[in-house]
Amino acid sequence: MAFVDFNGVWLAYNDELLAQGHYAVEDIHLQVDEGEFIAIVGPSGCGKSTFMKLATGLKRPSQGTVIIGGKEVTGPLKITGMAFQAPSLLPWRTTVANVMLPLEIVEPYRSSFKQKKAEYEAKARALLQSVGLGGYEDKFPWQLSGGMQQRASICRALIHEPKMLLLDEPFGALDAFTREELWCTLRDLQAAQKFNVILVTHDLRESVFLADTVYVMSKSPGRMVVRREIDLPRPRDLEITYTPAFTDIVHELRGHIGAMRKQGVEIAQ
Amino acid sequence: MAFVDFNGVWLAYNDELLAQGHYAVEDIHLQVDEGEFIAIVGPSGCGKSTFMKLATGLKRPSQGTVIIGGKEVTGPLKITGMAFQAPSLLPWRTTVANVMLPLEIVEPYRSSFKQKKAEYEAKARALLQSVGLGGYEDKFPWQLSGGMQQRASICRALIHEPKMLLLDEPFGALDAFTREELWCTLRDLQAAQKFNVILVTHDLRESVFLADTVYVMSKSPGRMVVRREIDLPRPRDLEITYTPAFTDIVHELRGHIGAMRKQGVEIAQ
Amino acid sequence: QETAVKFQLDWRFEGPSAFFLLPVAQGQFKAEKLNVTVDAGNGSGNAVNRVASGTYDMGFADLSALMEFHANNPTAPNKPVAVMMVYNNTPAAVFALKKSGIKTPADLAGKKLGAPVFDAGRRAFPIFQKANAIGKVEWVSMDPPLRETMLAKGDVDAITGFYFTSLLNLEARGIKAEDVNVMMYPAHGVKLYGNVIIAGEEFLKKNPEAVKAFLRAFTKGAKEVIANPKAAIAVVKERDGIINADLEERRLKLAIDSSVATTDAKAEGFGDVSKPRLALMASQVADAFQTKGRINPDAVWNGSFLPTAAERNIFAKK
Amino acid sequence: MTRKSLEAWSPWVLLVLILLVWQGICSAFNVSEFIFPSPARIWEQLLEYKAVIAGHAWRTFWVTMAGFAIAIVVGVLLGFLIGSSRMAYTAFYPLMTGFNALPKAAFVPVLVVWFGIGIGPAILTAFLISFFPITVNIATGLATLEPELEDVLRVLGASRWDVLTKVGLPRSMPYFFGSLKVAITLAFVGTTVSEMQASNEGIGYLLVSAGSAMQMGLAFAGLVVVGAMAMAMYEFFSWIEKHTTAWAHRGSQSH
Amino acid sequence: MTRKSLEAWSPWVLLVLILLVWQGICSAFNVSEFIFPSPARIWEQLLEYKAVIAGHAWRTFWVTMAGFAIAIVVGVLLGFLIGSSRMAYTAFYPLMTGFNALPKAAFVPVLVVWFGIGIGPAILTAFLISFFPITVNIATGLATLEPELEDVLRVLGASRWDVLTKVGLPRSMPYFFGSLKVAITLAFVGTTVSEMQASNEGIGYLLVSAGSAMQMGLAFAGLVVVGAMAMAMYEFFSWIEKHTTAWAHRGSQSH
Ligand SMILES: Nc1ncnc2c1ncn2[C@@H]1O[C@H](COP(=O)(O)OP(=O)(O)OP(=O)(O)O)[C@@H](O)[C@H]1O
Ligand SMILES: Nc1ncnc2c1ncn2[C@@H]1O[C@H](COP(=O)(O)OP(=O)(O)OP(=O)(O)O)[C@@H](O)[C@H]1O
Ligand SMILES: Cc1ncc(C[n+]2csc(CCO)c2C)c(N)n1
Ligand SMILES: [Mg+2]
Ligand SMILES: [Mg+2]
Repeated sequence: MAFVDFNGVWLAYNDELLAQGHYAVEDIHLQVDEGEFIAIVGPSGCGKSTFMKLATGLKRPSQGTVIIGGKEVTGPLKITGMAFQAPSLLPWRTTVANVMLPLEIVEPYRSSFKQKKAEYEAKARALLQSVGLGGYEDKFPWQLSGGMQQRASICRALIHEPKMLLLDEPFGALDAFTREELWCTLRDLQAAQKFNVILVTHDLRESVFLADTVYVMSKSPGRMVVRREIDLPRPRDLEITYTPAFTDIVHELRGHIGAMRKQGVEIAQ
Repeated sequence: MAFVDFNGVWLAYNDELLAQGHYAVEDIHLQVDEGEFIAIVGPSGCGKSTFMKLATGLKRPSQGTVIIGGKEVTGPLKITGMAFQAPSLLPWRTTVANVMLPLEIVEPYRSSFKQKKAEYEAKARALLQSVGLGGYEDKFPWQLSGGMQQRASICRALIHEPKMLLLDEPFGALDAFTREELWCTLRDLQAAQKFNVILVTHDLRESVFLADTVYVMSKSPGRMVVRREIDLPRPRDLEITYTPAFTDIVHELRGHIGAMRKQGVEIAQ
Repeated sequence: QETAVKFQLDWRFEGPSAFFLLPVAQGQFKAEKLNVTVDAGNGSGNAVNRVASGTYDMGFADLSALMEFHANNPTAPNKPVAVMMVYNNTPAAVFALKKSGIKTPADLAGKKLGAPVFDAGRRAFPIFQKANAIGKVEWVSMDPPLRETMLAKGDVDAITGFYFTSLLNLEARGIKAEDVNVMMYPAHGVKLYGNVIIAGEEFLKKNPEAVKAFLRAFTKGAKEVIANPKAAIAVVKERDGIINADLEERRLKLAIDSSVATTDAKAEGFGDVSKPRLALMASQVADAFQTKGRINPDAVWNGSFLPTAAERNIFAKK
Repeated sequence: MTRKSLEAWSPWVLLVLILLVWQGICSAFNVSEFIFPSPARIWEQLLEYKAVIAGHAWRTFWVTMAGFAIAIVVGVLLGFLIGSSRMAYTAFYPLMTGFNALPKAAFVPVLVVWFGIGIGPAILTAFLISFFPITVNIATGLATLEPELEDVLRVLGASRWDVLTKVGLPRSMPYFFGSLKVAITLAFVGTTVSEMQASNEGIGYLLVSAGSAMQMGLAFAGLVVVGAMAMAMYEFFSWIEKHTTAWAHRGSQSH
Repeated sequence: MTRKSLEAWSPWVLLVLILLVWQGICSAFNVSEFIFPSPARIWEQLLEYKAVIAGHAWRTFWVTMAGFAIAIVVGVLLGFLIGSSRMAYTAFYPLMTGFNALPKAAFVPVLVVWFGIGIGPAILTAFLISFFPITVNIATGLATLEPELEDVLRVLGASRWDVLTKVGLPRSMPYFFGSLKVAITLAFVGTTVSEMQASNEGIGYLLVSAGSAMQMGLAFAGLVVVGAMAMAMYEFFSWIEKHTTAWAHRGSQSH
C-alpha cells in the first residue's frame, strides 16, 4: 500500500465557498510510495500550498480522504516536517534553538527534553554542520543570509526525524547559485536518510533534478493534470542539468504548462 | 563613442568605509553602445545594485567617472527609466496614475502636464495595453498580482521615453511561467523602441535569453570579471532556451561563477 | 491601648490647620491615648463625604455642607454629625476691588461674581442676597486658587471666599488689603456658623470616649494655638515645607480673630452653639441650597461630647 | 453567519454583562449613591436631567472639536517639520516626550490667566493634549518612508519638495488618520479637565457641580456621556481611516 | 563624526534655545511671575526648595512605579486575554476605548472615598491611566501574529498553550516594551493629577499648594521635575526595549 494516499480529495476554504462550489483543489488522486521524492509544479494560485496543508493535516478535506502511513489524517501529524517558502525562523531564538523547537513539542522528545537537552543540542548542531552552518549555530536568524536561514529551516523540519518532509517552495527567494547548492544538500540528505519528500516549486529544473515523480497542477480549481516519472539515474550531479536528456524533460513539462495557460483546457492524466 | 562609459569607477558607501578602503564596487570599466542590451549577473551582495545606483546618478563615484550620453553623470538623470526588484508602485495611486508619475516630474512633460493630461493618460493606457494590462488601468496596485505589478512598474520606467532602461532584478519575485512571459514582453518592447537596457539578474538563462552582452561580477569587492557576447540570432523565441547552443552558454557562465565561488579567486577579464 | 483616629481636613495644610496639627505634634492627642493622623483635604463637601463613607473617622468641614448632606441623603447610613463648633462665624465674605466702585452689598446687583461652585460663600449667597436685598448677579465658576487672580485681573467684579484665604491670596497677587472692599457675611446679617468638627455616626457609637478625648485634646491644643500662633505655624511648616511661615501666621491670626475668638463665640462658649441660631441656619440653608428635604438641626448637631465649659474656657480675657 | 453576527454584537453583550454585575453589586451591598452610584441610578439621573446634560454635552463637543481642529493643523505642520529632517527628529522628540508627560491640568490656571474663563482654556487644553500623537505619527510616517518609494522619484530628478508632496504626504496619511482616532479621545479628556477647573458650562463643569452637590448619579451620567461621545468619534475616525486609506490596510493581502 | 555628535547634542541645543527665548520674552515684557514665570525664576525656586522638591519628587516617583507595576501585571494579563481570541478582541476593544476617553481625574474623588487620602488613589490613578496602552499593545501583538509562525508549531501538533507561550508571548515582547515607554509617561500624569486632588505629598500636591500660594515659580519647578522624571524613565524603557528585543529592530536589515 502507498505511504501517502489522496483519494478524491476536494477542499473549499470555508462554508461560504463550499456552498458556492468554489474549491481550491478538486478531486485529487495521488499515491506516494515510501521513500519516494515527488515534486508538484504549477502556476501561482493553483492550489499547491493548499495541497500541502492537506498533507500536513493543517486543513481537513471537504470531501475525500487523506491517508498517511496507513492512518487517516485528522489533524497535524507529528511524523511530518515542514519547511515553508519563507524560512519562518523565530527571530528571538538562536539558530540552534530554532532547530530544536520541534523537540520541545513532539513526543517522545518533549517529555525527555529537560533531561536530555545536551544530547539534543549536540544532535541539532551536528545537523546544522551537515548543511554547512557550522559556526553559525549561536547566531540569530537575522544575522544569517537568506540561504543560510533556509538551510536552518530545513534542519528544523528534519530534526525530529520525520518520515515525511514537506517543502513549500523552500528555495523560491534565493539566488540561482545558492539555490543549486541547496539542491545538492537536500539530495544528499534524502539519499542518506530515505525519508519521503513532497516538494512544491515553480522551478521546473528544480523539480526534474530532485524528484522521482513530477506532478503538474492546473490552475483553479487545482487538479493534478500530468504525472511524469523522472528516470534520470541517481545519484544526479548538477552537470546533469545541462544534458539534453534533462533539458528535454524540462521542455516537455514546460509544454504541458504552456498549453494549459494558453487554452485553459485540462490535459488528461 | 560609447553611450554609457564607466571609466575606472570605485564606490565606497560612506566616508568611514572609504577611509577603511571598503569599496562596494572597484575599478569598473564598461562601455555600452547605443541601443545595446546588457545584462549583469553575479552572486548576492556583489554590487549589482550599487552599479545601478551609479548608472542612474543616485550615487556619485568615489573615484573614476561615469559618462552617459556624452555627459558626466552628476545627479539623477532624466533620460533614464528604472525598475527595481520590488515593483515599488505607490499604493495610493491607480495603476495608470502610477505609470503617469514620471510625466508629473520630468520635463518637458511636467510643464504641460495640466493641459495635456488627457493625451498623456491615453499614452499611459496604450502602454499598459501593450504589456497586457488592458482593463486593469484603474485598479490599485494591491489589486494586481505580483507579475502584473511588475509589468506596470516597467511601463512606468518607459513612459517618458527614456534613452536608457535600468532594470534591477525586475523578475526576481515572479514564478517561472510569469517570468518567461515578461521576458518576451521586454524583448518585444526593446526590439520596437531600441532603447538601451541594463539588466541586473541572478538568473543566467534570463541574461542569456535577453542580452547582447552578459557581464559577470565577482563578489565583494565587486568587479566585472567576465564579458560574454551572446551571438544567438534575434528575434529569439522562448524555444531557444531549450537548444543545446543556449544551454552551453548558460553552462559556461555557470562555470565562471562556480569557479569564483569555490576558490574565491578572480578570473581575468 | 491607643485608639486610631483618621482625621480629614477641609483644606490643605495652611495656617488654620495648626488647630489639628499642633495637638498631634505636641502630644495632646497622645496623652489622651489617641493616635490621630491628619490628612489634607480639598473642600468641605469632600470631607463630609469621606467621613460619611467611613474612609475617615472624623473631619473638619463647613456646617452648611454637613446640613446639605443630611438633607440630600436622608437614608444614608453613618451620616456625620457635628460635635464641636470651631469657626463660630462663617469666614465667608464677598471681595471687590475698591476701584470697581462696589462699596455696599447692594452694588453687587447685576455684577459678575467669581467662585468655585462648591464655595461656601457662593452657596450661601442667596441668604446674603436676601438679607441685603441684592438684585440678580451673574456667576463665573473656577478652581479656588483662580478666583483671586481673576479678580485681580478684572475678569470678575467680585468674588466670594473665606475671609482669611482670599484676602491673603489677593495680596500675593499684588493687591493691597486697603484696596479691597471686604463684606463679611456675619457683618451683613448672615450669622451662619462656619466649620465644625464632625464624626461618623458609627464611630460615635463605637468610640464615644475617644471622641470626647479628642475634643478635650483639641481644646487644649486650640488654647496653645491661640496663645502662640508663631509656634503653631512652625508645626505646620514642618508638615509642609513649602508654606510661607509669615503669611500663614497672618492667615491663622486672621482666622482666629474673624471666626474663632469672636464676640459670638465668647458669648456661646468655645465649641458650643446656640440652638435658635442653629435652627435658623438650618432653615436658611435648606432654602438657599434648595435641598431635597428640610434640615433637622438636632440630627446635625450633637453637643454631648464636648468638654466641660471650664475646659473650653480658653479665650484669654483682655 | 451566526458567528459573525455574534461577534458584531459582542461589545453590547459585554456592556450589558458589566452593567448587570455592577448593578448586582450595588444592590447586594446596598452601596450608597455617594460612594458609587448604580447603573440604574445613573440612568434615572440621565433621563431626569437629559436637557441639561445635552446642553453641557453639546458645549463640550464643539469646544473639543475646535481644539481638535487646531491640534490637527499644528500637529500636521509640526509633524512635517520634524519628520522631514533627521536632525529635527532627534532634537524635538525628547522634548516633546517630556512635554507630553506633563499633566495638562496644571496648565489650565496659566491658560485662564491668559484667556479668561470660558472656551479659551478648554480649547487650548484640548489642543495641547491631542496634538502630540498627531505630530508623532506624521513624523514617524515620514521618517519611516521606504527609500525605494523615494528613489522612484529621485531617479527622475525630482526635487525634495516633489518627493515630500508626491510620496511623503500620501504615505503618511494612514499614520495621520490612525492618530486622529487616538487624539480625539485625548481631546475630550483635555476639554473636560479644563472645564472642571474653569468654566460655567460643559460636562467638566457638570461633573464638579454635581459632585459638590452630592449628586454622584448625575456626575457619573456626565462621565458616561463624555465616554460615549469619545467612543462615537473614535469609531467615526476609524471609519474615515478605513475608507480614505484603504490601500494601507489591504496592502499586504492580495485580492 | 561632527555631524553625529551634533545630532546627539541637538536636543540640548534646542532646549537651551527654547529657554533663552522664553527668558528673553519674560524679561523683555516684564511678565510677572504669576502670569508666567521665567526660567531663571524657576531655577531659583528649584534651588531654594530643592530639599522639599526632592522629597515630593521621590514620593511621586515611587508611587508612580507602584501604579505602573500594577498596570504591567493587569495590562499584560488583560492583553493576553483579549489578544488570544478574536471574539474577546472585538468585545473588549470599544469599551476599553470609551474607558480610556474618560478623564481619570474624575475618578479620584471616588477612589479617595474607598482608600482615603494618600498613596491609594495615586497608585490606582497611575494604574488606571497607564494599563490601557499596555493591554492594547499586547493584544495587538498577539492579534497580528503571522500565521506562518503559528503554523510552524501547529504542523508539529502543538497545543494552543504551546503556541501562545512559544510564539505568542515572545512575539508580543517588542510591542510590550514599546508600550512601556508610553505608559510610564502616562503613569506620571496619573499620579500627579491624583495628588493634585487628594494627597499630602508628591509633586501634584506641590503644584496645587504652590499654585494657591501664587508661588508660580515653584509650581513650574515641580512641573519641570515631573517632566524630567518622565523623560528619564522614557529613555530608560526605550533603552530596555532596544536591548531586550534587538531581534525586532534588526529583523529587517541584514548586515
Ligand atoms: N485562506 C484562504 N481562504 C480562502 N481562499 C484561499 C485561502 N488560501 C488560498 N486560497 C485560495 O485557494 C487557491 C489556491 O491557493 P494556494 O495558496 O494553494 O496556491 P499556490 O499554488 O500555493 O500559489 P503560489 O504559487 O502563489 O503559492 C487560490 O485561488 C487562493 O485564492
Ligand atoms: N547603503 C549602503 N551602505 C553601506 N553599504 C552598502 C549599502 N548598500 C549596499 N552596501 C554594501 O555594498 C555591497 C554591494 O551591495 P549591493 O546591494 O550592490 O549588492 P547586489 O549585488 O545588488 O546584491 P543582491 O543580489 O542581494 O541585490 C554589499 O557588500 C553591501 O553590504
Ligand atoms: C482655609 C480654607 N480656605 C478656603 C476654603 C475654601 N473652600 C474649599 S472647599 C470649601 C467648602 C465647600 O463645601 C471651601 C469653602 C476652605 N475650606 N478653607
Ligand atoms: Mg503557495
Ligand atoms: Mg541588489
